Amino acid sequence: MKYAYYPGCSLHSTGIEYDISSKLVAKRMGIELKEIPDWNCCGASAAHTTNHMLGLALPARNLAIAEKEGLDVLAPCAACYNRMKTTELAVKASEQTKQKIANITEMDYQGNIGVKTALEVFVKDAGLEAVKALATKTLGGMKVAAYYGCLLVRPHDVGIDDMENPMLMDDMVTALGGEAVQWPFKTECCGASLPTAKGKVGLKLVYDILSMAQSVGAEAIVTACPLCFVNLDMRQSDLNKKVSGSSFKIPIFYFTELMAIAFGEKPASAGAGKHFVNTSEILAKYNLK
Amino acid sequence: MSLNSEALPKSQEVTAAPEASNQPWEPKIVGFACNWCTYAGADLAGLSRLQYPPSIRLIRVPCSGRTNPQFIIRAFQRGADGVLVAGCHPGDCHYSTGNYFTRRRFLLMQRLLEYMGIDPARFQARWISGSEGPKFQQVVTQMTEDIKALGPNRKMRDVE
Amino acid sequence: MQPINLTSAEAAGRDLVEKVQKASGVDVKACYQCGKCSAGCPVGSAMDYTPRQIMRLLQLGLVDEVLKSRSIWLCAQCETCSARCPRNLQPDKVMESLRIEAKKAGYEAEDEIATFNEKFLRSVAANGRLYEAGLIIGFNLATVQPLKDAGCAPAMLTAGKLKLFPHKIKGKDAIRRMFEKAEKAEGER
Amino acid sequence: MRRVGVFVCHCGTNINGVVDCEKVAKTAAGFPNVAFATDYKYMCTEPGQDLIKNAIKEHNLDRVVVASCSPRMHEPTFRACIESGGLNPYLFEMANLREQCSWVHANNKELATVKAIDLVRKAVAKVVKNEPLQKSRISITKRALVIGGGVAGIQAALDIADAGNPVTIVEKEPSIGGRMAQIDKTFPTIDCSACILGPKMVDAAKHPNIEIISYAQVEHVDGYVGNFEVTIRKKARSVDLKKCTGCGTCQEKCPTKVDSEFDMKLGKRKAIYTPFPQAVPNKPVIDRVNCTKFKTGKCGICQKVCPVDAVDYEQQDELIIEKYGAIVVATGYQQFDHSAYGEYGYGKYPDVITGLHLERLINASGPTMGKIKRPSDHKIPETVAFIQCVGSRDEAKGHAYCSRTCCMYTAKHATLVSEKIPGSKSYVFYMDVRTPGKGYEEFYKRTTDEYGAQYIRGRVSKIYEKGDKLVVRGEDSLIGRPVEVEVDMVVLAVAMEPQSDAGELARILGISVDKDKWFTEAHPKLKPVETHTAGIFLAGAAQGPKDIPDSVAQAGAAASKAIGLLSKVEMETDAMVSSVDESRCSGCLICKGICPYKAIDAKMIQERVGGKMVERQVASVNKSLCQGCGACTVACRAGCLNLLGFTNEQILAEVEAVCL
Repeated sequence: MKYAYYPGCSLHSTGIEYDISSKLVAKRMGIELKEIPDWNCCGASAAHTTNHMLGLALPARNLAIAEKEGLDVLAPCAACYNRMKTTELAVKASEQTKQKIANITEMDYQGNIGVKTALEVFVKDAGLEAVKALATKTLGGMKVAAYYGCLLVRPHDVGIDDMENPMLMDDMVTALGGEAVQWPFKTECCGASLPTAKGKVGLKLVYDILSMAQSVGAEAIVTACPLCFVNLDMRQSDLNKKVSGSSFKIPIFYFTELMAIAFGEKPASAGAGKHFVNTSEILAKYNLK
Repeated sequence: MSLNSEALPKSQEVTAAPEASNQPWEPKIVGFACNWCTYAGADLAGLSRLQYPPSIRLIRVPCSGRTNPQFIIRAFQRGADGVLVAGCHPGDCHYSTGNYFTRRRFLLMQRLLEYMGIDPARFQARWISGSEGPKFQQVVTQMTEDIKALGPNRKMRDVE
Repeated sequence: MQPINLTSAEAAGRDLVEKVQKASGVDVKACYQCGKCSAGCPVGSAMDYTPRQIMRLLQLGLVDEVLKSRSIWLCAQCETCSARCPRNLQPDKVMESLRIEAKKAGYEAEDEIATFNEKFLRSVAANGRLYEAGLIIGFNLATVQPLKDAGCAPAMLTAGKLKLFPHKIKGKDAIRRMFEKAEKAEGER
Repeated sequence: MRRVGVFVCHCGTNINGVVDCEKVAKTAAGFPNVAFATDYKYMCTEPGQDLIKNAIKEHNLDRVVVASCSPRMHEPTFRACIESGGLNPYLFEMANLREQCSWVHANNKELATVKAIDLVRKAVAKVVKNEPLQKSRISITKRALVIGGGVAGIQAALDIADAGNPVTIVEKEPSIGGRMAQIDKTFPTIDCSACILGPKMVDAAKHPNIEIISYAQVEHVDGYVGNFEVTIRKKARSVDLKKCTGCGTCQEKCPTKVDSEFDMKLGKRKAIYTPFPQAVPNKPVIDRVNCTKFKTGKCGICQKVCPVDAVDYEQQDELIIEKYGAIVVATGYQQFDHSAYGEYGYGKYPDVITGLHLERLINASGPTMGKIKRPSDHKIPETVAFIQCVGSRDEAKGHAYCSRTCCMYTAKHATLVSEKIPGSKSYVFYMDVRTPGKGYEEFYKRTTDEYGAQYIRGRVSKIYEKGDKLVVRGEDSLIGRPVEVEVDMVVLAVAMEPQSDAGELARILGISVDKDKWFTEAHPKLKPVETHTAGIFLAGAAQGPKDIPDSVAQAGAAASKAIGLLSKVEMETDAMVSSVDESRCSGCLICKGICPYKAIDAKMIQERVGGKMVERQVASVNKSLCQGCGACTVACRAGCLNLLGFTNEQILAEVEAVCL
């Protein structure tokens, strides 16, 4: 199994843990990742809400490069995946769009290769049995709330799981011996760039998600999106300062970190040391040191 | 059952009348429509004032299954540019099974006509229910376009 | 205050509404104003017009209100509205198209968000990739909140999450050209 | 030469506004066999018809063509007209100049006129070949079948029976009563459903002309109007109805408890059960799927305790074949399954229930003895949210149509909740409140004004559990702000949808269903209870969402149609049937296999061949069974079968006429 690997900008900076842990999991699963040479930013939501074609062209360039190598793309970042998948579908749907894009990118992406995201490849395709088989440690009943956000489930032709109650990460947590707490905010929006661009509005969304997770007794939240991760992880101290009575201290994990750790990697080498909210405590509690 | 066609006036009198001459060529399509679905659908198109080319002449039959292949061949012989056989959707036949016969015959018929050198596009079968006025409009419009593209039917016509 | 003259409004708005419908692929007339989009919208309560109202304004051709509204900028593109719309419409696509049109018309009711996107894209246009540190600093300076999130910076640096210098890709000239061409294409629409 | 009269109708400007009617008439006058042609403003009016009758006499016409609207509209009118004018009604044809010419070619008057002339020529060419036809008569079976024993079926049965006709009600459940039996109170009067339905059920049971076959289904239908032959499968009840007294001992003693369908699974019933206390017939049935005796062979208590030894484990399904003159279809509706709504919890939240669930919770003989307790913890809810249009007016997850009843029953529920739970608060999320019935609007206003239900205009986007509460997210679209309410229970006004087996029944009966699978009436306005199949009528929600008053009204209408049919000793059948040219028939009988109505059979004829009589087999058509589809005529290898009124000669003449 071999994929063209597309880390995307976040995984090279604020989402570095996701990059590290994804590579570890891939290695353990015998999946070869070949980084797309000289890849560019997918444009995130900034591009397509500013200029429709730009929003398609930026991902298309990366897909075109990958197509040359005849490899499907693995894009862990939910936003990158969503943008690339949207482009893939647009190109497959309309010859005209395909041409327009080609004119802009000066490369022709034919739609012969597609894009998948980490959760798809590591859990959905691999299967829970494979995940169990690789586990050498158990999460020992750790209460984990799986948070999917928007871009992995919507719209439904792009999404990889149920729109209202996705289960892929829940099943993974259970497979690794954790307890996937069921909660209603799995696919609520974290505000994406709003917490940065529009503090007040954005922070409220993060607050709602965190407090719901807290109220259902989650000890940790697991996610598959670097933007969700940053919002949930980095904003907690901020919220504790700004919102009276709130004292969040919920460790956030990338699902790949938990997988890597369960597969026997040191938490530190899986990236768990780089979080804002300390993870050593909970990992210690379930002796996953 | 030969019908003395000379007994009837040649339509040139009307169709080729001077005022009609400035009209572009309009194909002549003979349509066999079952009384319960397609004929009703055509009426509905009228009730809803849906406009379509004046190319089709509907012949009302109780069931599309009544359409004898002989009728179709005769139509082409007499210079029809297209023939449409239309009835209820399979399973909805007013006589429960009639349109299944239509469906089977259609496939045979089309192969035969193809063999006789008639473009299959000139002979079509469609399922149009009594509630599908818009579909009737669309089918006639489309078929007229297709046949306009093919031009007049010159094969096996014995009038000229 | 004058009552809105719908007859003239509809005529005045027609072109833009057409444009938005074409770009978004959404027939705004099909909206029957049930409000499910607005009920589920995570930022609905922060908007000046709920997504439903945006659709309604478009139905009436009141495009100025729409282009000047903050809502089209606040939309987080989470697509919850589209996922649940009983008429299978896609309000988020409408928001997307409206934002583009608003920018063309020179309206940026939410300048912070506009600025953020602009800085974001500039960074990409310049380097081919997003330089997050640059984006945050540039954005904070532009919006006169220099120390916003600054507390996080040191930790991020040590964690290797913030780079001190942007990474420029080899194809960055190609990227720049893409931006120019897309710009042109957008203008022609 | 024939003497054909051609009458071109202007239909005001409907036709004449596009088609040059005068020119059409003038041209028609030149056609061979045409003795007279004229045009007139309104042919269907009395002066118009007189014009035709007079012309028949003056010009002694022997055939008539009317060029006007669709024959589906006025063929009967004009046939009657020329009949009273002294001609056989079948010496008549129509040219459809309105629906199929003027209305659809308004933008091309010239070619429309050309087409009109073609259509008239076609009609003339056909009518020349028309022959006088005679209708044949068949006797009628004076018995009606009513499929479905809900309020509509019961009403229809009572009306037909009161008129002196024997009626059979076939009900698939163990008891008649249908949905109305599950309902506690009825809007807008808030009278107890059981109190008004109960007596009707008893009346039906006691009526000398009514036979109730419950726990049974219609399996096959043969024949035709006046003489349907119906096969009914009476499912094995495991209880001998003749012996059983309905004492109920078996139900008391039965050790197996299962969820009660009648109580929407909120309560329990036994494995041998009557669905509800007032059941008719009030005699139990064994649910063989859950009965221990049938599962393991052990138990058998019910048989032991039965004082009259009515329990029969060996009982088999029984097939009853019976003849009926008319059939009324009153199979009702089923509830939309809201598990399609992920945003409302995929039907997994115990305290998110449907309207019928609430009916059972309110009902005094229901699982909670009339105390409204929420399913999860039997707590009495203080705040309740109602959500309308769940599965209705929703293409994405349900049906595009409006279910018509939900606005009112939701108002009723809000009223009842505030009556039963003092101090409780109701929130109703709606899109529109539709109250187009007598006293309905007034009832709705009372719900808001006197009972203080809070109506919020907006569709709910999400329901989720928070602690022991349910959070409901909507938009108050009147102020344009997202709103949230925290409630103890949510009641969904789910859509009415066709029974899942409606399509199958339609196939058995040979009637049609619309795009939503409701049975289709023959005409949306003028034939609301008829179907396209003569002798089969529709009553109640099987034809589309309806409340009780409408269902009962329609049942009455269907009954009167059935009574009208059964009141005849015999009826005329269409004269346009197949006929055999015996001299050319080879007796292969391929036609027999093709005929959907079993109208063709073999018959022996005497023939003189070479001086001596020989007997040989030919096909013969039963004129009263033949429905005139013409399938046989195409199948006949010798072409000796012909369909009167649509003969090969007539149709070929039409073909030639339009091709010229």
